[in-house]
Amino acid sequence: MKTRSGTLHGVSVALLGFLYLPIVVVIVYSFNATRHGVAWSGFTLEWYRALLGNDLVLAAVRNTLWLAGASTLISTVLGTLLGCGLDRFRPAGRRWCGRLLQLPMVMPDIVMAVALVILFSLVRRWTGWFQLGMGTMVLAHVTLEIPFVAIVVRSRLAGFDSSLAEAAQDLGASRFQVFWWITFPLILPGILVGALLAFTLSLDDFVLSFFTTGPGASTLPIFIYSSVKRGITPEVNALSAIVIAFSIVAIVILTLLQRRWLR
Amino acid sequence: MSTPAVELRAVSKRFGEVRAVSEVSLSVQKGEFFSLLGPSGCGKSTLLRMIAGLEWPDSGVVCLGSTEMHATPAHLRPVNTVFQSYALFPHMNVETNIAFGLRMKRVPRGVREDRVARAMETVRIVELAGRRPSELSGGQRQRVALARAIVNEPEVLLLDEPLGALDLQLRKQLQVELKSVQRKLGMTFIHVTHDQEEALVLSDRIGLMQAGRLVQVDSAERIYERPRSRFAARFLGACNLVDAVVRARGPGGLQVETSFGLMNAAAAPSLALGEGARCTLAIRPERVEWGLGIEGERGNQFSAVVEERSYTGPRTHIWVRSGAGRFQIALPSHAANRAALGIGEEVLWRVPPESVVILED
Amino acid sequence: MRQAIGIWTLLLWSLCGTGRGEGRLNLFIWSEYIDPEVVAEFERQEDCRVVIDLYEDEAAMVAKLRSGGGGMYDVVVPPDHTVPGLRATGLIAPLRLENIPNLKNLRPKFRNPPFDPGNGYSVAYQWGTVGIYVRTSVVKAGASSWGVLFDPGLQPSKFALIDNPRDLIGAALNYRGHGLNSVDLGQLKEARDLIVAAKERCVGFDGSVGGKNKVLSRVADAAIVYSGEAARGMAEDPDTAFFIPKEGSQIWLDNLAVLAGAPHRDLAERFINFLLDPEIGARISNFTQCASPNLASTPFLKPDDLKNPVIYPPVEVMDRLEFLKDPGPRRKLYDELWTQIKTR
Amino acid sequence: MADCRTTAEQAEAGRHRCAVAIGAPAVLWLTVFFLIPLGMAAVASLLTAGGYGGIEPPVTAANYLRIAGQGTFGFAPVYPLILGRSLLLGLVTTVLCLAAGLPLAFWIARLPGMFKTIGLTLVVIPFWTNLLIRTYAWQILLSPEGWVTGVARWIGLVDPGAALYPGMFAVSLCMLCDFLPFMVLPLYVSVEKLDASLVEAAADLGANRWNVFRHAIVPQIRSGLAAGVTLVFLPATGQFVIPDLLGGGKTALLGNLIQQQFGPSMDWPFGSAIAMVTLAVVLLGLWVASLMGGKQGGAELL
Repeated sequence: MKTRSGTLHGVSVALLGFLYLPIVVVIVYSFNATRHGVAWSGFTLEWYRALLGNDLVLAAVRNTLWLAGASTLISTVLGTLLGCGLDRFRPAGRRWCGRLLQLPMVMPDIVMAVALVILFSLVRRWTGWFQLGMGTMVLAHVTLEIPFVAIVVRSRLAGFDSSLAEAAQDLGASRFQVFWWITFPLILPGILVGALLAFTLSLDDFVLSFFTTGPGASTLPIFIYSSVKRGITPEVNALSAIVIAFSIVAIVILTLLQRRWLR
Repeated sequence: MSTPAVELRAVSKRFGEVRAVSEVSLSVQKGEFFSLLGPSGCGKSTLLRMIAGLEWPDSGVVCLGSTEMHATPAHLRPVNTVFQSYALFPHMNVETNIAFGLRMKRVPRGVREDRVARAMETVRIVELAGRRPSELSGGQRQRVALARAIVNEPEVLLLDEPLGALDLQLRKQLQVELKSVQRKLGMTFIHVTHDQEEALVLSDRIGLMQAGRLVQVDSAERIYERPRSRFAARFLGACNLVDAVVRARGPGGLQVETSFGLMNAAAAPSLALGEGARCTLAIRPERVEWGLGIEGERGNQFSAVVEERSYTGPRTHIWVRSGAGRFQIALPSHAANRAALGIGEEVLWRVPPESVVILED
Repeated sequence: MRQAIGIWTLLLWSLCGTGRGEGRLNLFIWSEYIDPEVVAEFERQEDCRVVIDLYEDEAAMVAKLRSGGGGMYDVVVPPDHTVPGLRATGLIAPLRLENIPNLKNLRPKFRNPPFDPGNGYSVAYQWGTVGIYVRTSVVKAGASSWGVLFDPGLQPSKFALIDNPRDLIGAALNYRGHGLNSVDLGQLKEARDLIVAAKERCVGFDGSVGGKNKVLSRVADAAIVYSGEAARGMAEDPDTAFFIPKEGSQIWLDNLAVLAGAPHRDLAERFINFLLDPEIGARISNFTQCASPNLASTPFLKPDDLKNPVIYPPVEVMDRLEFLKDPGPRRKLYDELWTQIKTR
Repeated sequence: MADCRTTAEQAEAGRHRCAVAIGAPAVLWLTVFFLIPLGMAAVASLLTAGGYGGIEPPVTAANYLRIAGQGTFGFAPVYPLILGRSLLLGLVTTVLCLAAGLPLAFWIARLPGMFKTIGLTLVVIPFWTNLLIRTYAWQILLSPEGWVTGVARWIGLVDPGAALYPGMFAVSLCMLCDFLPFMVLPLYVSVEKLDASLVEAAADLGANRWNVFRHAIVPQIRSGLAAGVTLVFLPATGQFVIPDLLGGGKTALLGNLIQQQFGPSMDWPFGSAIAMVTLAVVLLGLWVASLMGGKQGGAELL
């Protein structure tokens, strides 16, 4: 029995190590002085300095955050509303909406991306709308994010005691007041988790952005991808290390916050 | 007679194929403590929710005061509810919970604080003001829920099994307090419960419900002493139900024949039972007299054999067989002990005619 | 309802925010193909902002324009053989040559090219060749054939292929002794099989810049690159060399063109004129290490570059070079062939 | 009392209308930017590519025939091969993730209190870091001078100077690394709720370890298994970035094929046809998963 759990320990720690191998290697190599290739030739902060002076990177950071912020805002509003309304749909509507939400979550993003490209180019031909750029990227990202937000909010709502809403109504709160004073504060943690998920999805997305991007609307993943394609890696290492550091800090904060909320 | 606080006229509600409430008419007077009593699933909570506006009747009229309100949404009705689960808002402390209703009605801050303080005093929870509901015990939550409702000074306070989740001792204590709060405020209380004892203790009047119908509305005493149906007789405490056939009508009542023998019953004059009609008698066990003291009397007197006895503290229940029937008698325990009734002994028992109730079904 | 209005406002607002601001030039260009200093100077001179997006191969560029439409960018830099297609699909606009007086600076042979008579739609930017860039310590000296990539006997253990349909298929056709522009099914199949066989052993498909960097980082020891990349790479690492295979290869000419729906057409034409300035033109070539089509720039070019055979091949090499042509309707052959190559 | 009935109905209808009203913008959005585009792609897949790209009339099944192998260059089973390869790689990834995810999920679920949170956070961190970065990192790890290659060389698995990438091995390894958290998280949720006494009872009854797993554990974690498999298999099948960066053009999957058509090859109708095939695979996968996981199957991750 003892050896068996020992093996489990060993295997699991090794697997965790495996998960962290890429993260560690990127951070380590971001300090490598070699310009081309991966041979170690000394410690340097040169690449971080180069990043700060690189306008393309700064613009990509700005675009990425703007895109993530705007798409998160829209998808959180829409997704939350849908998550709230979904359980009060008629059964058939609920079933179909469930499927409509599930599909974008598991569908390879490239299918969604090319379908959007077709839509955009056809509509553009007739109306001139949907010039590729930030606008179309926001549209694409919102489409990806809505189902995630809606499902998170809905699951939070499932744990919501409906007698609270009735009690509030009974105490003189109109439907809107019930939502604003009772339902909303109670599902707020769920909404925030959904919004954070949406934000991360947007930061993480490469494929949708790649297909719907336009002039001057390059994001960090697009920048990283094209740099990797071109074989320019030291700056990418430094950039990736920064992105990873941000993600880790964000998750740790989120985990701590969530523990407090759940209490 | 002044306008009733609540009046229901032929109110019905069905959920799918289930008739939850059918054709209920009822009026509750101002200042009255009224209980809706019935087994679970009898429609009493639905009826209460229709008064609160949380359900809409399929048909019928709900009047609050003199206004028809069946189409008014819950938040515009001058009633408040204490929910069975209390439904305290977990993200607010006790004080904000209580102030919620006043805030929704935009009562000015100063007045609001005054009234909240008074309500907390009334239910004696002043020291809990800053706590969250999750930090309260069951009894404390119940008080908060009560305060949250009465602070709005509703015309009618609805209580949906308010004490159901508490243990027996606490329940008894809170029953007393609930009654005293109601007397102090002079508010109309409509209270839903499945606990007959609670209903008897608290209520001025009780409405007994069965399968969506209101079967009897009477004062607590009358509903216990004068049940109108087998259901009413059985639901409120133990009762002997005896099949009988009417043999004769006299000026003071009926003479009926039972499996024990002939029995006199003081029947209400309205009861239209002819000779030969079948009926059911209800006789409360504690109304039965027995033993030495009654020997000299005539009528309604039978002999029986003790079959079983059980001691329950203040009373001792004795089951006797008399003729073809089995019968329950409840005696104060001290009397039973004095009589030293052993199983198998023969005893005499008697029912005063005024204690024999002839049921309508 | 309020929410709905808010959402649609947001949506419209985000649709409008696609960068149609005045004083902004959207440039779509090959990576590492323009001196950032030159761009900065134009920004100063015109008090505008130049927004640059990059591509690694012209097929991707054309594809992006097809999906994004002619209003995406102001200036693009298509190679010779793509100009007719862009014209036919209405993606590029006729140039108003009166706005581009510096056109006169171009060498006569780069004016009025066969793919765009009279410079109606494009003007020359840079030219160069396609060849093999190798690490000399690994690839045997004297290798001078496409066989370095296609012949298992000559292949180094690590080599990269170019991620560009016409360039790669053209190389394979040349190796087999066919013309660059063959549309013969048999010849194309032959080229396809050659490439698919080579692909099994290669370290990947890369753009010209990527290929150069792979050789520099020793991930690959040979790669197909353009002459400009090779010249720059050789300056960085003397252990590398570039040659144009003896079977023949490609000469190319990249051009400046204005998109049909360009949001800033005047600025775009001023930009083109600016790039044709003798001194600016020289600075660009000094940066890209490609050959300059600008006659007036010659005095400003680095003398070493002018003598560099990698950048300006000697006449006998020039004789082996051929321009790609637009295959017209037959280009679907290339598309399908490329799909098969990449996905086999 | 007709007016009463209408009140009840009105209230019900009002509630429903309100729900529809607040749900409508999102549903509308998904319809306009998800369903309609998919419909357009479906239509496009039946049309013909123009000379310079574009979508042009004659309605044809040629694109689907081409997927089946019949193209301009005669019969060449490239595309069925890719479809097969995508499914195979999806399957391999799923099996690898299951093999690695199960022990990890059990291990985390059995950690005491505080460590459980830490363990879970450790799995979640890679899940939230950029997939592109993690994929690119494998380029470094598997290059000739990379750490993993170094270890492999030391063991004697590869020759000096050779690299472990590009190729199928690199792609599978990276897929495993990238998708493992998607498997562990839903599995963990199920394993956490696992009724330990049932497992112990089964072990007491003398069931051997495989039987305990098969009959006592699997039925209890079915919904987690279904969710994990769905979340790994379906996106893995359509992956585009990982084979693109680590496959060196040798391991094209459906995703790469689609990108190819909407990129350099500019054959949108053919690309749409492949997208439709991918969609069919996804729908089939969802259906299988819903059979597997009972009512809660599908993608109930969060």
